[in-house]
Amino acid sequence: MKLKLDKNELKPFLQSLIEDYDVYAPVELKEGVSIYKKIDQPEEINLNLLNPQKPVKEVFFPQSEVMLRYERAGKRSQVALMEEVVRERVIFGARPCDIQAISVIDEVFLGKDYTDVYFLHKRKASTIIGIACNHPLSTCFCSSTGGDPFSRKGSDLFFIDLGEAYIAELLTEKGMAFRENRFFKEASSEDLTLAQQIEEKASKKTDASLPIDGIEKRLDQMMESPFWDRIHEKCIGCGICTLLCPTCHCFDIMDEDLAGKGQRVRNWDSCLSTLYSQETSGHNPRPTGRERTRQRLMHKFNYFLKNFGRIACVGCGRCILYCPVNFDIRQVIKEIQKAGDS
Amino acid sequence: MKNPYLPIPMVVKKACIETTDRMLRTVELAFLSEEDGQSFRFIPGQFCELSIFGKGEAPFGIASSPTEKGSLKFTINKAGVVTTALHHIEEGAEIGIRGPLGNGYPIDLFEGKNVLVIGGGFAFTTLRSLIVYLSHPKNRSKVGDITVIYGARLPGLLLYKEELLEWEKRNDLKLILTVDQGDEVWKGKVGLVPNVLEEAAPSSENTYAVICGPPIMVKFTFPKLMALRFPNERIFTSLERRMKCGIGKCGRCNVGHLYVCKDGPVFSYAQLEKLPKDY
Amino acid sequence: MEAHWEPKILAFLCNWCSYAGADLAGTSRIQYPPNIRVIRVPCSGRINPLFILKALQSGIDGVLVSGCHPGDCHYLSGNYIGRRKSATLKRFLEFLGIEEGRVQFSWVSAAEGGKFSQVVQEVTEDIKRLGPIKRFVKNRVQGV
Amino acid sequence: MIQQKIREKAKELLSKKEVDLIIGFGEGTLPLRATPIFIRTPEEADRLIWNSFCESNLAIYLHKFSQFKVGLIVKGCDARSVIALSLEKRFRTNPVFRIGVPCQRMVDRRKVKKAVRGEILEAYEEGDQIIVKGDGFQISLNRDDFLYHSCQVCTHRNPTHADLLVGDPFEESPLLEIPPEVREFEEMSSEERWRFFEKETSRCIRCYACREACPMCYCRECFVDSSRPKWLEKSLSPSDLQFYHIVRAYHQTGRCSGCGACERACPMEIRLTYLTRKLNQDVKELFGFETGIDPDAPPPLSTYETEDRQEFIK
Repeated sequence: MKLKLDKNELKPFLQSLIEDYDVYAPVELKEGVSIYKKIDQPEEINLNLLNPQKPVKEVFFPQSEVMLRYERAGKRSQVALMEEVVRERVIFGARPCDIQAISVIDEVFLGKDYTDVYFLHKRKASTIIGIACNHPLSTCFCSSTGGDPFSRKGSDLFFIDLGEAYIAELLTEKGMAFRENRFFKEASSEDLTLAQQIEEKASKKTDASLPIDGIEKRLDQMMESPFWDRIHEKCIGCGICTLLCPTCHCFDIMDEDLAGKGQRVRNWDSCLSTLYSQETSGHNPRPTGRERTRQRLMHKFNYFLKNFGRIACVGCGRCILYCPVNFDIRQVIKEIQKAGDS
Repeated sequence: MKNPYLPIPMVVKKACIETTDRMLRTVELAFLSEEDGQSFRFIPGQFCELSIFGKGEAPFGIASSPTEKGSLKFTINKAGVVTTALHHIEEGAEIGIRGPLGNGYPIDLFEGKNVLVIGGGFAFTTLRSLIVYLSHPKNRSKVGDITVIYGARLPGLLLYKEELLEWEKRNDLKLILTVDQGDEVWKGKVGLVPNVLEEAAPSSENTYAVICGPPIMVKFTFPKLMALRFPNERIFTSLERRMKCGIGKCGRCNVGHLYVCKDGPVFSYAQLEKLPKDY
Repeated sequence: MEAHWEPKILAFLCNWCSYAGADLAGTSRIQYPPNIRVIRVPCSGRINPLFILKALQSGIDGVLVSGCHPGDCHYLSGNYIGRRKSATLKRFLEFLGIEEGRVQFSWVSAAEGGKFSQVVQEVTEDIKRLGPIKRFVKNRVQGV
Repeated sequence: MIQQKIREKAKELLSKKEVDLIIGFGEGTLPLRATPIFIRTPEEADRLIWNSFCESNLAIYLHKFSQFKVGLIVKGCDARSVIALSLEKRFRTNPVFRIGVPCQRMVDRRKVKKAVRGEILEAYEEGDQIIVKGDGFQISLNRDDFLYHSCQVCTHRNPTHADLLVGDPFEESPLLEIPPEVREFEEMSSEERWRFFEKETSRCIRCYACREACPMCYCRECFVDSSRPKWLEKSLSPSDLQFYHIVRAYHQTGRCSGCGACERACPMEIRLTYLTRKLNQDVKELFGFETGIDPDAPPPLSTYETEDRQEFIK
C-alpha cells in the first residue's frame, strides 16, 4: 500500500510515534558525525548524512550491552537477565543497505542451533521505517552486493523523498498497522510517477560493476596466496572498518565487577585486533596483519557465503569513507578477481 | 525462549591439585538443581563455559564421563584471569556453567571398532572422559581393543595418576605411558609421544585414532598415523581456540567457515585437510 | 554537599622516607586528619600515573604522592624521575579540567613527622574545599 | 617537481639496492586523498606522488617493516617521529633511509567537505587553490584556509636529519600561533574545560584508531587491553572513555611529534591534538625538550636534571 506524508506533517507524525514507541533515528553529535539514537523530540533527527557513522545494527546489537546482572550473597549469586525490551520500537530513517545488513546478522544471531535472545527481542519489538537513497554517494556499491538504493527488503515501511512530501509504502504486517495513521493520506498518481522517476535515476548511480559473482570460488583458491602479503601492508590495524560495518557482529564478553556486584557485558570486537584471537597461552593463530586482513575479507566474501548463502557486505561504503589510510574494499574485490583469474 | 548465555548454577564439590607443578587443578562440580542435572546430557569431547561472576567465562573440555552421574569434572590449567580464579575457588562455592557445547567425539562411529587414544599433557581431559566412557561395563563390549598412549613432560605432570594405576591393571585396556624426561622412580617409557606411537605401532585395521595434545605433538603425530595407514577419516582431534560465546555467534574461533565452538571442537583429519591452515 | 561528607584521600608514601615519616608522626603522637589511606611504595618514582587516575576514577577525592627530598633517594634518582612525571601529569590534569589540588605532591623525610602531619592537614583542607570528586569519577550503572 | 624528484630518488635507491622498499604516497581512490604505498622495484616508483593530501605519518609503518631496509618519505612530523622512535631504540638493526620532503602543510579533507554542499567527486591543487568538483558544481578554495589544526601551528615542516632532502626547505614559522579554538579552550574555566573534554570523548567508539595511527603507540600490550591488572572496562562508560583518552595522550609526553595522525584517524572527529599539543608545550617549557629535534637528547621522562622545577611540591 502506498500513502503519502507531507513534510510539514513529518514532525507531528514523529511526535506521535514518540508517544507510542521508543523512536531511534539518526542524530548529529557534531557537524558531520552522527549515530542512531533514541530521540525524545522530532527536532533531534538529522538526515543530512546519508548514513550515520555507526550503522543501524546498533539499535539491535548495541556496541556495549549488559547481558545480565549478578549479586553475590555468601556463597550464592542472584542473577537477573537483561534481555527484555520494555517498549516497542520504531527505527526511522535507516537506509536500505543498513537494513539489509540486519538480515545478514539475523542469519547468525537467529541461527537454528542457538538463538541470541538479546538480538531477537529487539528485532521482534522493532518496526523499521526505511528511507530511499535519492542521492547515493560515489562510494556506495549496494547494487553490486545484491541491494539497491531503493531496496525495500527488510523495511516495514519505506519512505521516498519527493521534495515536499514522502511516499510511504506499507510493506509488512507491522507496516500495515500504519494504514489508518492520521498523518498519512492517499498518494496521487503524479506522486507515484515522480517516485518512480526518482527511483530510476538513483538506481543508476550506484556502482553495480564490482566483480562479486564468483568471489567465493576465487577466494577458495587463494587462502595461501601471496596476494595477502601485499594487501594488508597499508592497513594499520585499527578497527574502524569493522566497528562501523553494518554487518560485522563479533563481540567479546566481559564481567564488570565491584565488590561482589556487577554485570556481564558484551562489547563489539574486531577481527583486526591482535587480541581478538590470541589465546591465554600467548599463541595467536592470526599473529600478523596478513592473517587478520585475510580473516576480515574471507569472512565477508567466502566463509559467510559458505554458511549462509550470501556475502556479508552490503556495499554501504563506510569502510572506504572512514579508513585512515584509504584501504578501499572495492579495489580489493577487483584485485581478488585479477589474482583469482591469473 | 531459553537464554543461551545464562549459566547453570553448580557448586564445587571437590577440588584437587593434579600435578607437581601445581598448575593443574581438577574441580568436581555438582548441580544445584536436580532438574538441571537431569537435563544435562553430553558425550565425551564436549566442553562447557565455566563462569565465575566478576571474573568471566572460559571454555574447558569435560573431563568426566557421562557414565559418572551427578557431577562434572574439569581440569584447569592456570593461565589467565578465569583459570586463576578457578584455582582459588573453594569447595562449596558456586560456579556457573554453560553447556554442553560443541560436537564431541563420534562415539557412534566407534561401535565395533578398535580405538586408539593418543594424549599429551593437560589436553588429556576429554580423553579421560572418552576412556572412562568406553571402558564402562555398559559400553565396553561395544568397542574392540582400547589402546591409550599418554605422555607428559615429566612424571609429575601426568594427570589422574590414581586412575592411570587402575587402568594399568585392567586387561581390557592397553595403557602406554611416556614422559619426555624420567626420574628415579619412573618405570615407564621415556620419549616423545609420536616416537612412542611409532614404536608401539598399533594396527590401523578397523581402528579409529583420537588425538589430543599440544599443537606440536599433534603436528608430529599425524604423519606417524599416516605411516601406520590410518585413513584421514578415521583420525580425530580436538582443536583449541580462543572462544567467548561457545555457540558460534561471537566470531574469533573459526577455522575457515567452521566454528571450533559449534562445528567442533572435534574434527577428523579429513575435515582439517580441507580447511585453511588457520590454527 | 552531604552534611557528613569526609574526603577520602589516597597517599602513596615512599617506603624509605614519607612512610617512616608517617610512622614517626604516629609514634610521636602528632595528630593528623584520619582521611588518608596509605599505600606504601618502594619509591615515589614507582608511581605510575595510572595509579593516580585509577584512584580518582574509583571515587577517591584526592591523591597525595610523597617521596624523599632531592638527593635523598634510596635508589639515587627515583624521586627525580618521579618529579618529572608529577610535574607533567599535574599540569595535564589541570588542563583537562580536573581541579587543581586533587593531586598533590610532597617531600617528607623519615625524620619529618611534623611535616608529614602538616602536609596531610593542608591536603585534607584543600580537598575539603574542593568537595567530593565529581569529574571523571565512574558512575557505576544501577545495581553496580 | 617534487614528485618527479621523489620518483627519481626512489628509483635510484631501489636500483642500487640501498633499500628493500620505499614507503611513500600514491594516488588515493577518493578525492582529496593519498594513500600509503610500498614500492619494491624501480619500475613501480612512478606510482609515487606528492601533494597536499599526503597526510599520513608514514613512520607508523616502521614497526611492520622492521626486518627490511626501508626508504621512508618523511615530512617534518614523520622525520621527528623517526627520531623519537630511534631514541626508544626501535630499530637497531636496519637504520631507516629518510627521504625528506619539506612539507607545504596538509589539507584537511573534512574541512573541505564541510565547506561544500554536495558530494565532491574530484579535487586537485592549482597553485594555492584547491579545485573541487561535484555533480553540477566547481569551486575554488584557498588552500591555506583548509589545513589541519596540527599543520596550521607546525613550526617544523622541514624534515630533521633526513638522509637526503627533496625540495627547498621552508622558513619555519607557524601559520597561526595558536588556532582560535585552542585559544578559546585556554580561556575556559576548569569546569568548562572538563565539559569540553567530556563532550569530545563521549563520541568515542573505542576503535583505537587514534592509537593505531600513532607511530609512538607500539606497546606490545596497551594498558586498555591489559587484563591483569585490569585498568578499565571495555564498555562505553564515559569515565572509561575519559580514562583511555587521558592516558593515551599522557603516554605521549615528550614523544609526540604533533603530526595529528590521531585526530585525523578518528571517525567520530574527536578533538585530540589539543591534548598532545599541551603536553608538548609543557615539556618544552619545563625541560626545554622538543620531540625529534635532537637525535641524542634522551626522552624527557626517562631522565632528569637536579635543578628541575619543583615549586608544586610541598
